[in-house]
Amino acid sequence: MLVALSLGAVMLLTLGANPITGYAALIDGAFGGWDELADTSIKAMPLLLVGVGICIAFRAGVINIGGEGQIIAGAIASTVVALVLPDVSRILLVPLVLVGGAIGGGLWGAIPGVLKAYAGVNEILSTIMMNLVAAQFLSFLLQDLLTDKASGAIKIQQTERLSANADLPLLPGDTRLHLGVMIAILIAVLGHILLFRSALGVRLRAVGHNADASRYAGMPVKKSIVQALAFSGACAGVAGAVLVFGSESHRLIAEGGASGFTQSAGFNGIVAALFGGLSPLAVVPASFFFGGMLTGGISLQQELQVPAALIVALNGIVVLFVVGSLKLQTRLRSWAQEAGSGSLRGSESPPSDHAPQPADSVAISEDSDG
Amino acid sequence: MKATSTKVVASAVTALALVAASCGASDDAADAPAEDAPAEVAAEAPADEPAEPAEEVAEPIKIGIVAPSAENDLAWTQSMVDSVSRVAEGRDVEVAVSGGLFVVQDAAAAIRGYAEDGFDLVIAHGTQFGAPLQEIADDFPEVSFALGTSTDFFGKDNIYAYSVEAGEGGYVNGVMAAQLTQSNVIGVVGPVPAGDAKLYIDGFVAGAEAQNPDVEVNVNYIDSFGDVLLASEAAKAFVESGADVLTGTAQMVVGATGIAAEEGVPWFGTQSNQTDLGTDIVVASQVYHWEVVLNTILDQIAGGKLGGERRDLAQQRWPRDGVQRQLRPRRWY
Amino acid sequence: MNIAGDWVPSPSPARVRAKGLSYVPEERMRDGAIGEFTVAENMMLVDYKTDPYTKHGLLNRSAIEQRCEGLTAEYRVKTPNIDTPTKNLSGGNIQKVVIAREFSCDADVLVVAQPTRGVDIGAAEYIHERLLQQRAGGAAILLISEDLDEVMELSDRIIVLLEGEIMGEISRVDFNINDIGLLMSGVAATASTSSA
Amino acid sequence: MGDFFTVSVLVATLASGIRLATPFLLAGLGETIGQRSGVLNLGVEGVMLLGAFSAYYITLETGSAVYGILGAIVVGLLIGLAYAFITLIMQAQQGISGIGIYLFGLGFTDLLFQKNVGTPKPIRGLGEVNIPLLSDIPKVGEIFFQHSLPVYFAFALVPLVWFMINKTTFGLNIRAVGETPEAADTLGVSVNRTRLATILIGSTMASLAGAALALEVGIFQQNLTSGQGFIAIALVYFGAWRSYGVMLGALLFGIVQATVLQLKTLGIVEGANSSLLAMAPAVLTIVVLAIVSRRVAAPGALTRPFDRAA
Repeated sequence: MLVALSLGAVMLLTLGANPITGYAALIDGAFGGWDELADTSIKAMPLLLVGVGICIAFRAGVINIGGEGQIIAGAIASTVVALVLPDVSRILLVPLVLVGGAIGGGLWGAIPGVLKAYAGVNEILSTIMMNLVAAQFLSFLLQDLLTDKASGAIKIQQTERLSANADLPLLPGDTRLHLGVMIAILIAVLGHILLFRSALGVRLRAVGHNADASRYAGMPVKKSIVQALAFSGACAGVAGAVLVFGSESHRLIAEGGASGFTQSAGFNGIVAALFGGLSPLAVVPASFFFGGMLTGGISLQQELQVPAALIVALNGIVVLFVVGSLKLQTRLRSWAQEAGSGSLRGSESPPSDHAPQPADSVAISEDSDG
Repeated sequence: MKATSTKVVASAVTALALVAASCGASDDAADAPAEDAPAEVAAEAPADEPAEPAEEVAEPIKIGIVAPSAENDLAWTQSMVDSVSRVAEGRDVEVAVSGGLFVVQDAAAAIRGYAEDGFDLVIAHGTQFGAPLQEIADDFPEVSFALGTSTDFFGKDNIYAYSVEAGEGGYVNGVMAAQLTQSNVIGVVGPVPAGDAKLYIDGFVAGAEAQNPDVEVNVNYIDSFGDVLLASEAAKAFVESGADVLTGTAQMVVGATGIAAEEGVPWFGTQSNQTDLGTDIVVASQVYHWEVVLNTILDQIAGGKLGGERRDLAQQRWPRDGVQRQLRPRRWY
Repeated sequence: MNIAGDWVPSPSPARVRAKGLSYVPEERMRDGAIGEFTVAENMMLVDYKTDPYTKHGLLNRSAIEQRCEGLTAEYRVKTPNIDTPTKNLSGGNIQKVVIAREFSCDADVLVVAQPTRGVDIGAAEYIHERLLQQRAGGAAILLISEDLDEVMELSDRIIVLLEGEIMGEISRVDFNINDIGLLMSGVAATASTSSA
Repeated sequence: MGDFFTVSVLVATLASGIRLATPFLLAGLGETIGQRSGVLNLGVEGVMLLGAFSAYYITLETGSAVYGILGAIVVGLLIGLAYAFITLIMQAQQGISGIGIYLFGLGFTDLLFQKNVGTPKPIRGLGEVNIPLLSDIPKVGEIFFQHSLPVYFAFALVPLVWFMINKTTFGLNIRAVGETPEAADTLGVSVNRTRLATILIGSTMASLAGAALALEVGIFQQNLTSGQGFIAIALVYFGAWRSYGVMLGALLFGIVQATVLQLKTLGIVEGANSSLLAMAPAVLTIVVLAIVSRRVAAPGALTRPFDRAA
């Protein structure tokens, strides 16, 4: 981590910027005041939501690279809810659009789940493909069916201003912070309960660690895979809904391509989840950190004319260093343990050695559960 | 076929700019249109850096630009950055630019950021920024915002909507293109059928067809402002299907101009001066001289009017259906 | 498949277990236990979702702890505590975890494969003891083992399989290492064999 | 308006499809070799971007695309070394370190472009090389034998990669290491050395794929590859870890893309419907995989780090 940051400092230097002022601008832009903290939280939200979903999928041994598509599916579903039921009162419509997002993303996630469980399609492949399909579908919808009729001849790729009853209410305090933050944290807590405090979580994690043993223990492996991807997609789908109804535009906008809408949260969420050691509660600070990097990057650009792309590159380096040092940490820790200290607590143990290797995807043999 | 057209271009023109003049198009604007925009050749475009903050003089006007693509994209964003730096030559302004904000939510944050930092005018240079701007503008009644291209200021007192009659320069380009083509097939690479891109392309098609009814203008909206690869492949598809003149609009056309340069096919540019993309193929570029609009807006801000009207950049007025009046392209060489 | 008189169509581990069958797999680390899971989690791998361990879908930690502490003591699993990752335990203790789990579900039918392979003598004897207890409790036990002493010591009937075919069956009164040896080598024994 | 089913349009579409398939194919073949040895690299997209930028920038500065390609090769090797260090020596999780490489490539190339180039400056690509005689065959010549060098190179690699994997000792080592590294190790095959080699090959090919793209377009921009690297990975699964299968997948994507473009160019399909058409290859891939997946097995040790001590 420190190494990565010092590499970032070197990059700042070569760009002709003072690294100290650079990092100061970064930190100030990310955490320097209530408004900055609010912006950071808003950036962190989709990362957190996707990240919680990633925790669920990876823990169940399913590699979900489909966050992008699931966000879009959730956004579309929630937008349709708001378009169909614009007059429902606020107290109902807000939950409805969120649930709509969850269902949209959940279904989108369940498809690769079913394909993997019952047809043996590798989920890395299918989730990547589902991302492409979702992006094109969004583009299709926003070119005609869902476009803002008011924009007339200049057809902007966006929906009309969605019902004000679906706006995520702003939290008290004079910032842009809205209910989505609370929802994201709530879902992180729910994700934690699901994984570590529920019977379903035992099953998902068991399947993720060892599909064979789980099957011999009588667990339905295929069903678990579908459920894991559905839950994972549902979390990303809520992120999609939050991106629509928590945005300042309160519409679904695809101008500038699908990645403009998702803000690449489908990928960055994976990073946040790993930083949180695939533990939903730990993803909260992790996503907050990355949200801070992203908002800080924009202020870095504004104040020092250093392209915000630096932050993306830096994120990549941080990821490399962190995953690269996990093994080292585990070894150090096991030495320390052998030296005498007690054993680790179970599910709360530091996840680096406890989490499944996300890439150990569950293999399904022909004779698994029916 | 390729060889002949190359020669035609070489002898024709290298670079010239279509200059747009301003015309107050708002219903209440009674000011005389600044008709005589100089037909300057926009060759020098010192846009690599935003203007330096002006020397300590009393209260410079602070302008913030929020734009979707890079400041020097040789297209949409650069047209505004160049224009503002030209404004800065004659006025006491302080400029800050946030480019590359294709994520609407990031752009919204930047717009809000400038407003909070006490900027006098925040230019949201992208149609898609209209949605968040509508809501942001209410929070900063003392700040003036400009949104383009847009014909709608959403009834807000502090939003100027600006747009460009891109079809006019498009029409001129179309007329010229129709004279250049020998195969009578012209290809157009567009982003999405919206905004100034659509206006330009519609004008171009009208111009070409008015000049020569036999000309077939094929348009390909590639659904992306950013995908140069698709733009390049679209251009290639045009060339392969017989097109010997190309044009296109938005920042991804750099992919298409690469093909044009490789194949020696004449290219018509728009938004910014695109001569740099290929000195031997770019026949003409329509350049958006936003300063005409900006100066009016700045004057009005100085007079206390923060918005609530629409300002259009136009070449000359002609009936909006565009076809009636023939332009003689020779005038532009 | 027929379990305790019930016909199970297209048997899967889940369906078979629902009919009251427990299974101690041969490869305990691969099929029997999950190394990364804690001792407690592995002990709950089959019963995790039954009352009282799960209520309204949520795990009841105190009930689980109570049971696992009990099992750990009862089966003399040597572990620092029940939250230790199972892979940190010795092979014999992992086997005890699996056996504790499988024997504690009150199964009608127990399928036990190589229960003492790679297990130290003390633990093996203990496992034998528990097996006999299960029998005394009324469970039908199918013991699969290559250890002839183990088989002869524990079983009521021995069926010798060779390359998937039943070579013969011997009842306890007729146990004779030579006969078994002959059956294992593919020679049908003369004494009191009958194919089942 | 035009008719799609004319010979010249079909010929142009196929030629364009082959061109578009090239980056997929190069990157996909490289990834295939890596995965056969048990190494998943999800960072192909990032490596492609780095290769694309280095090829573009060096060509821009030196004026020679040859130097550009050489530069891309060097960059590919360097990234390969870094990735090998992280995954083989540090034994990092492969899927995730790939995401790290992706983010790094995405951000770093954007950064360098903005800082060192800024405004779009076109470069001269490699140009087409017409294969003598063959390119003169009507239609066929136009489809297959009037391309730039990377296109020929990519397609020539298909049988070469097949040969290497299936008919050489090195290929045997790769497969052994990818299926059961422990067994290979006891037989004296160095697992990590074999994997290092495949990672370097894969990374270099991904880098070349990016270079081919940049030289074809003649320009660089932020996220030039726009997801092609991820598709290339998917194509490895599509092709069931066989070079010919990967080629089939690459051609499928390339030709469908080219068809959509042609249909739009000719005004046959417009606007929104083209988005639906553009989904076709992805949907088709999923459907095909759903049908055939049961019959192919992934390399046994894919994504499993090898640690002799463990």
